[in-house]
Amino acid sequence: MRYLPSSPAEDRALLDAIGVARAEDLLTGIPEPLRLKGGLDLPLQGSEQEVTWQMLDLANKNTRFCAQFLGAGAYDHFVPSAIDAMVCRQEWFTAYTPYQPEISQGTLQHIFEYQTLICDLTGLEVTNASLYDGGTACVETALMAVRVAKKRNIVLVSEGLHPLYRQVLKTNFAPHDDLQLVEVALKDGVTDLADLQAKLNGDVAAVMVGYPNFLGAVEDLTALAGPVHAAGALLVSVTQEALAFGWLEAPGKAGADMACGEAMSFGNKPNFGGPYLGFLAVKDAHKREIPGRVVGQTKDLDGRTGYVLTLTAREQHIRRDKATSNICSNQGLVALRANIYLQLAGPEGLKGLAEQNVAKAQYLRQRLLELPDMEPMFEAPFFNEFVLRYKGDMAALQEACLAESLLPGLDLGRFYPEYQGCILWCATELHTRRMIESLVEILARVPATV
Amino acid sequence: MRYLPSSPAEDRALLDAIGVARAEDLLTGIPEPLRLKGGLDLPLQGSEQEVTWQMLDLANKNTRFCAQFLGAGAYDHFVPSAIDAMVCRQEWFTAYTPYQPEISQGTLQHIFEYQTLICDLTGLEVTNASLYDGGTACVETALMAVRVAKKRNIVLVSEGLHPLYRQVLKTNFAPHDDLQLVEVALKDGVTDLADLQAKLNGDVAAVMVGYPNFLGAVEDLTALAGPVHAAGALLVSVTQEALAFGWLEAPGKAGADMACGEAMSFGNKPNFGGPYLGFLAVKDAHKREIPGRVVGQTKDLDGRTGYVLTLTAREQHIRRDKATSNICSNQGLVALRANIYLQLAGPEGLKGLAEQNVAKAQYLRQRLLELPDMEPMFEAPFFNEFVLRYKGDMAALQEACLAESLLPGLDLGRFYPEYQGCILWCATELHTRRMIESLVEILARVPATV
Amino acid sequence: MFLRQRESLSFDRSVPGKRGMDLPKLDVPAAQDTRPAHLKRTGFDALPELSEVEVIRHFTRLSKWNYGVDDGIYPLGSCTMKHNPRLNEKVAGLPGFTDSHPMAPDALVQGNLEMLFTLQEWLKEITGLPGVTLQPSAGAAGELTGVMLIRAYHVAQGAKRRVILIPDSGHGTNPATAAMAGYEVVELPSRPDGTISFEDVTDPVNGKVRKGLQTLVRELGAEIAGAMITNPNTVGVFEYRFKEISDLLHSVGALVYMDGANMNALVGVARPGDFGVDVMHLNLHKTMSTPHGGGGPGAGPVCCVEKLLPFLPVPVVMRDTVKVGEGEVPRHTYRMAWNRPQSIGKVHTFYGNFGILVRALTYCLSHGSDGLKEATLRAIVNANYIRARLKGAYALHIDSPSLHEVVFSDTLQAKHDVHTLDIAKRLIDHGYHPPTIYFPLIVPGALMIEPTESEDKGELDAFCDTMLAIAKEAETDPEALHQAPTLAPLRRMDETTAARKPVLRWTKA
Amino acid sequence: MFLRQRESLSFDRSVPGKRGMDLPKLDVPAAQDTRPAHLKRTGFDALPELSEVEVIRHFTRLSKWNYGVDDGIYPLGSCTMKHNPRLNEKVAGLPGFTDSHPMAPDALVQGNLEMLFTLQEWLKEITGLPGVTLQPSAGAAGELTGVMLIRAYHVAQGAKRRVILIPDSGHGTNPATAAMAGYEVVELPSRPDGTISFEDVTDPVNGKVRKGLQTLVRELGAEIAGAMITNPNTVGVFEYRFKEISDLLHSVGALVYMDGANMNALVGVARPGDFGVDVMHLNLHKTMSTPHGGGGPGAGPVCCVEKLLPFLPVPVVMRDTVKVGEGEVPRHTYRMAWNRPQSIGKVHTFYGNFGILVRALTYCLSHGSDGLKEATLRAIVNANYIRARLKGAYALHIDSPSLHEVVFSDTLQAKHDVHTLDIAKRLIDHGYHPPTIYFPLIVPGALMIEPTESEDKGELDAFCDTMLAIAKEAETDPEALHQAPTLAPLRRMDETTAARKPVLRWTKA
Ligand SMILES: Cc1ncc(COP(=O)(O)O)c(C=O)c1O
Ligand SMILES: Cc1ncc(COP(=O)(O)O)c(C=O)c1O
Repeated sequence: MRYLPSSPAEDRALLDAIGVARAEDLLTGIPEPLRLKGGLDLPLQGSEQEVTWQMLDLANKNTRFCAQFLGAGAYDHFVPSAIDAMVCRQEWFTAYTPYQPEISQGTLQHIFEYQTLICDLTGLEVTNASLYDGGTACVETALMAVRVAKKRNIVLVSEGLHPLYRQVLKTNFAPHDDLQLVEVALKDGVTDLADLQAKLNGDVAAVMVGYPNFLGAVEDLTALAGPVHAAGALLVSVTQEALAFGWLEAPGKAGADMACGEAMSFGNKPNFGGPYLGFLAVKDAHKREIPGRVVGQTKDLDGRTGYVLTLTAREQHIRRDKATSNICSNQGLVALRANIYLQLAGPEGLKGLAEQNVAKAQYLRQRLLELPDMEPMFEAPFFNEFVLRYKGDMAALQEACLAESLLPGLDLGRFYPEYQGCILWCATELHTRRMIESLVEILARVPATV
Repeated sequence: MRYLPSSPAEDRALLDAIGVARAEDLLTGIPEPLRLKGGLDLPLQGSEQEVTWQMLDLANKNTRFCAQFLGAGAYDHFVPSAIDAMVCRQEWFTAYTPYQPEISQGTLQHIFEYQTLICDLTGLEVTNASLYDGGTACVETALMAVRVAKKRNIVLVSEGLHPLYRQVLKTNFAPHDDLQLVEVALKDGVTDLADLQAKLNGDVAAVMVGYPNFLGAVEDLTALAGPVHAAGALLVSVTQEALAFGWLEAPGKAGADMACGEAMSFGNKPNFGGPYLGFLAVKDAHKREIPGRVVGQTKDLDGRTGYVLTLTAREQHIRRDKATSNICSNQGLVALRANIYLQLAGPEGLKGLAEQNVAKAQYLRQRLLELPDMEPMFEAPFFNEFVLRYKGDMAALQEACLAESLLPGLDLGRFYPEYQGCILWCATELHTRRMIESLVEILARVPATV
Repeated sequence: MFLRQRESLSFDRSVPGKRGMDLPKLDVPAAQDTRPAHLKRTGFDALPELSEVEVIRHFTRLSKWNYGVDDGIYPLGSCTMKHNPRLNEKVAGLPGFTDSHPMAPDALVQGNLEMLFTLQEWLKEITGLPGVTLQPSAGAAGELTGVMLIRAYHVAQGAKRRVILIPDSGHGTNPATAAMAGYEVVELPSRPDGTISFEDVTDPVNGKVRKGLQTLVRELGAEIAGAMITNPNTVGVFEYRFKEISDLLHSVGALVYMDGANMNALVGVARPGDFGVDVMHLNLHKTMSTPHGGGGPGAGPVCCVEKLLPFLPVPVVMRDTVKVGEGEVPRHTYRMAWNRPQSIGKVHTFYGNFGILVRALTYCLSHGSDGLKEATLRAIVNANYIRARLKGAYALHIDSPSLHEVVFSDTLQAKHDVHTLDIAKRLIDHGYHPPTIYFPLIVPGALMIEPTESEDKGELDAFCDTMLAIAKEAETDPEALHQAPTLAPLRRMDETTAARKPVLRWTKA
Repeated sequence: MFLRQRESLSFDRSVPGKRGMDLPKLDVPAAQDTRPAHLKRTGFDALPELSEVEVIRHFTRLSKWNYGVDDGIYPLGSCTMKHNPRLNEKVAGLPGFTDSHPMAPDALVQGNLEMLFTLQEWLKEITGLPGVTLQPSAGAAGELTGVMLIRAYHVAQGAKRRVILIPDSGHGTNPATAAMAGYEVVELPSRPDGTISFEDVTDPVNGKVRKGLQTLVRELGAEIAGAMITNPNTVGVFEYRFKEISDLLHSVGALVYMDGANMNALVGVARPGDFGVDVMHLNLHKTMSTPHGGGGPGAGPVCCVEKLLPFLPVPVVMRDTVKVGEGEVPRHTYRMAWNRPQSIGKVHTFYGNFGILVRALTYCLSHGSDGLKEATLRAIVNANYIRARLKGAYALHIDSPSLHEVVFSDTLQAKHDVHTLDIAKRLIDHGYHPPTIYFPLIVPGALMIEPTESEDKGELDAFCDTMLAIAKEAETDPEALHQAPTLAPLRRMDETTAARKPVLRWTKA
């Protein structure tokens, strides 16, 4: 087997040195009755050629599209070739967590740079080396908010938060009988201020809103911060499309106390939902409550600057059941992709790309609204996603698009019964005017409402 | 522009330090009338996204196949993923020729290993760091043979040599009024011994034969060596499918004095014909006549083993018009691919793969011969290619194959008028039984001879 | 080599006006600015301005300050640093996978669903457990999912229960997970052989009595939701009484969670489903060689017994068999089942670290049943070879038979005032990555060495020779060890100041 | 860093029974052995037995003894070591290109043909010459093709002629090429400013008179087939009398070949077709940034004037325009033209280094007309900045205005017995790749520095600072320079023994 280096003669020499006749003799620690009799009932080993073909066959069974008008938490952006080219250096992708700083300065310095960038984008002061994804980042943030807010046990969650993030939150709050998740309704596509006011009280630790929210709308963090802060709660901004930071003010500067979300947009393809990049940024005052690994700058014995894992007293390997989280392995390599992406983009690139996304989405919306069956839903400003009501037959629309290798937007009925018949559309820099025009042409031909 | 690093302010600083106002002021060395007025009439710069799409568009305009039964000097073999993964390390693919040994030991040691392997495969003693491709390797070998043989001015070339290699030879011999290229006829798919005998004389420097030859047949080098050596000429073995070295005796052990050819089969895709890998191996006695770069082992001042470019007195940068060749840049990175490929394969892998190629080609031939319109041509042993006469309509066959995304073998009429209606078929380890069976089924349905 | 100096932070090299990314020409009307004034992006403080050339050089140079598995043995115990096949990377990069959207209807992602389903089947057979979810992003996430399954099960039975038992040798993620799942942690003491103690244990130092498994089960009984047991445990030893432990726990209605971080010692050799495990996770980034990425991403699938199936996270990937004519090969279609009322819900936004799962299946297909077992045996042989060679020079605090890793202690070296940290740092000078140190906590000055099956005798010998040389040096020149590393780009770091006055990001000077 | 020791030859690490490649299961009957007994492969003497792990490690570790363009400035003069964009690598690896077969009918490779045609159009516009062949694999192969075109032209005119004139500053490939094309080389002397001398030149040392261009043209006249002139020449200086030179040569019916290795100084700024060049090559691995690969592959397309078109190598890529309806965009098809009776024939088996040509077109599209010119200007600015900073510390043997590279001499250092080789080796100690040394031959102890446009001010300054420090060191501590490099993995090598007793391959001990 190509991956197993020892030769038969070497194996023999190893066994002789150990003093056993066969490798199986080393299994004495496993009681005989617990050992597997016979082999695993699985296929035998495959050559590289055979395995390549098998996996290629699977990949090819997925339908390919000319254009995907679907976002909803997974955004298709252009990925510069430099990213894959860097990440595939074995020094990056094969290394472990940088436990030994003297032999891991590459990873450590990268994380320090990544942390700096996340703070810059969010306008906050402290972040960590990454979390699993947007949904679990919401969980860590909500739990942290509860720790920080002490004694307060309610987390209000806007219905504008990604429905799957809310499901993950629900799963993770379920074991905590003392904690409560309460949803805040939407109005005109954004968090309903009246409902929020009604639900705010002295037990509310934090309020989580999308920025932009799942419907693509830009929540007015500043306006929300007023009542939230007045109630003594923390405002948590949740961003599922991090490219919006190129267009929208940093949440930390707009009134949020914490920011979290998903940063897969920085250098990743949709990849069927993972690996993605959860992030969380907080104020300096809260830094000792942050979950996950954190890198800090320090000096070596000779006074040279270097980087180490720090604030480890928060972490599970030191604090065990008192730790701020159980997270150990994170999404390091995806954070590296984001770091490279952001350094390539720079401020001008990020702003420019973000503006192109807005322009494409606005154009898509304008063109779709020319269709008789499409109706506007909300007037709030949006980034690269927006909702339209479709009066036609949803199945027919779906079919017409697929026939032309276009993937339409999300049928919102799946997550919001009240928005049955509405579609969440997305456009990014990858959508050319031609693609948008073909979509509109195809939709124009969909049989009229029955 | 993303590849041009200087910022406007830096540019200014550079110009100030130089003492000019604008970059254009540095063009004073170019007489004004010779400067280009206006700009180049070409499109403006493209973003990475746009250029990727343009090039992807071109790549997609080529027809894709499920299976290619075409070899003829360009063989489709499986390429292990380790090769691309290694070669893409910038330390390998961006480096220049290893002129400075202390900072280039990676490249130098690789070439030394590669040289060792080419000698091993060919059974000869000295080789170089690579030549451009099979055709130009023939040229370098023929010219070297003439230098070595002194005073002899004729090179006999078997018609079994790749027709395009022969064309390249012809082009390069044309300027040498004193040299003569003479072709030797084929008989039963291999070099005609009688014709060879007739053409051998005291002016013949070398005789070049394919091993295996263009028709896939294995020439009996040992049998040819007798008369060639008796006439005082050198026997040159030309291999266009280097994987055959896993099955056939090393030419140097079978009677050849020199071996050259094409080694693209070691780790490359067909790639529309290049970059490929020309090689040439010779006996130790002839080493100072070899063209191209050669790496040798030596010691540093502290007695540590290392590698350097050596025997440079043969080369153009020292000997100028007296050099053994004008070659300077070669196919270094393709040689690296071959080195990695061969080290992965090892003796067992190489033999095993070669045997699989033989098995697939024998099976393909057997199955094709079940078709009423296919007739055998030659009885000589073959490696992974063979010739059959097709009595049906060649255009119809071509069309039927293409309709099912199969690329049929080569219509030999293009190069050998006498083999009009014959097809050169190829099968490698990439051809599954199913692919072969579909080919046969499809051909069985081609309308019968008119 | 060829490194001029430390690579500075990119922020310090930013120069206004440089750019590393060009934008496509905008082919639609420019965006209308619809933002309220106070939500317009005001700018960036750190985001650097660099050309592509500099970004590439920065990350190339930085990479050279790292050590990777292709540099040599990477003997971090418990972390299982195997060879990372390039085939797996290539396959995970196939556009058919990477371009696929997680919100696309099932019919359009049949390849992905078949991929997930197939991997599930492999993991079921490997663990001997009939249920799988691939959603958890890492081992710790798997643990949390597993413990939430336990909780959901108990809740369905009428009471969630209160306590989770965890051995003192357990990884920190175990107690942290139990806490995140709302449980109280009660620690199980270890015996001198490293395994869980059934009996009470008296601390030789302070005389305190720590209750053993039997006492705890007797006293806590129906309060115990379950136990989280690492097997082989973190000392590399199989819990040889595992069956008894699980029987005992089952007798009070508690469930057994197995931390499968060390499953690479069992694949093809023993199956947790056969010795009483109810639920467990696998670290595919360990057992199935998916790369560690400098910290992640990993994948921590959870496998479970029949009775936990209803609680698995949604969606569950299912296969439907399409009936075909007699004698024909049956066709399959795949779908995501979302409507599962007893499910704990979602534990990842989408379906887990899909790209990692692709690599894991590729690993499985490459190895096959025969290769998987062979890998396990060779990993065990390699660890025992190191054990045989270093025994004597380093103390084996726990002498039970090792499986895939061996844990030494620094007690022999401590006599010369040389400690585990010194040994680890000295290895760096010799060009090796150090082993895991100071874990598990039950071994004083632990040096936890896991070579994996990817090392051949040559590399093992080179490593052992170095370890032996260091042991000698500890006797002859302890100061050299205290000073180590001296050949690395940096000497030892001031971690205290780092934690006391944390500098966690760059700020403009 | 993290390199334990020298990496041994893989042959010395071969262990019987290891394998790095598994074969697919054979799904057809095993091969019948049809070979005559004496042609059966008897075995291998060197081919090593290694697992994939060891092969990957070997080539990873070996790579670390190299220096690449991402490590920093790579100032090899004449070699044009630019940034190598990863986009170009990615595009060249698209399966649509890599899987395409060179013997496939034209209709099946329309994308390739359009690619080749488009690149030809770019090169025509850049050089101002109407004919192109993309077949030559490198610069030297381009030269040979070009000189064969000249020969074919003269033969068609009735006489092949006898002589090619080449300046003494020319690259070694020029005279070697002329010889391979059956010509006699006559050397043109240089003037003190580095350009070709029209007048005879008297050697100041031995008093020998070397005939200048005018004399040679007068004396040799119709014997002259052509001249091979590098422009800008190898001193980085534009042959400012180029037009006169070509007029003079044309007046006797000779043709002008331009060695375009330095074309990166002219792209977008001046076009050879505008100053009398009849035929030239481009090194795409220099001018168009295709990677050097540790020696190759490159690509050396040849461009030529109208009258040489009939002689271009076959096949020639042609575009046909398909007439369409009024107002519609015309469609194009592409084909290979093989039937060209006056063609010199084939110069490459297929169509040249296709994968390299793909990269070159990608470079062109990325830069566009504006970026190409900008790159040229920045390369010139960078070279002149180095010139400005190092002038004084290093002697400028030739003081003509530099374009893209600057050539210093070691005469100032030679006073302290420090020579070009010492300076070059000392740069290695500082982590820089040295410049081209001892070329061109007309500059004593030449140090030929070409920064290219890919370096920013920071990197240029760091390099210049180092060069200045070395100049100072030459005065204060010449011995340190004689000993250099001392920080590289090896010290200076015994090249004499290497050449006297060559060891050119490994043999079993
Ligand atoms: C025994 C054990 N359990 C759990 C974990 C946590 O796994 P992960 O890092 O994948 O979350 C580890 C990882 O080091 C471990 O070694
Ligand atoms: C001036 C000059 N001419 C010709 C060549 C030869 O080019 P190639 O190496 O591509 O054959 C070179 C390469 O160094 C050169 O610098």
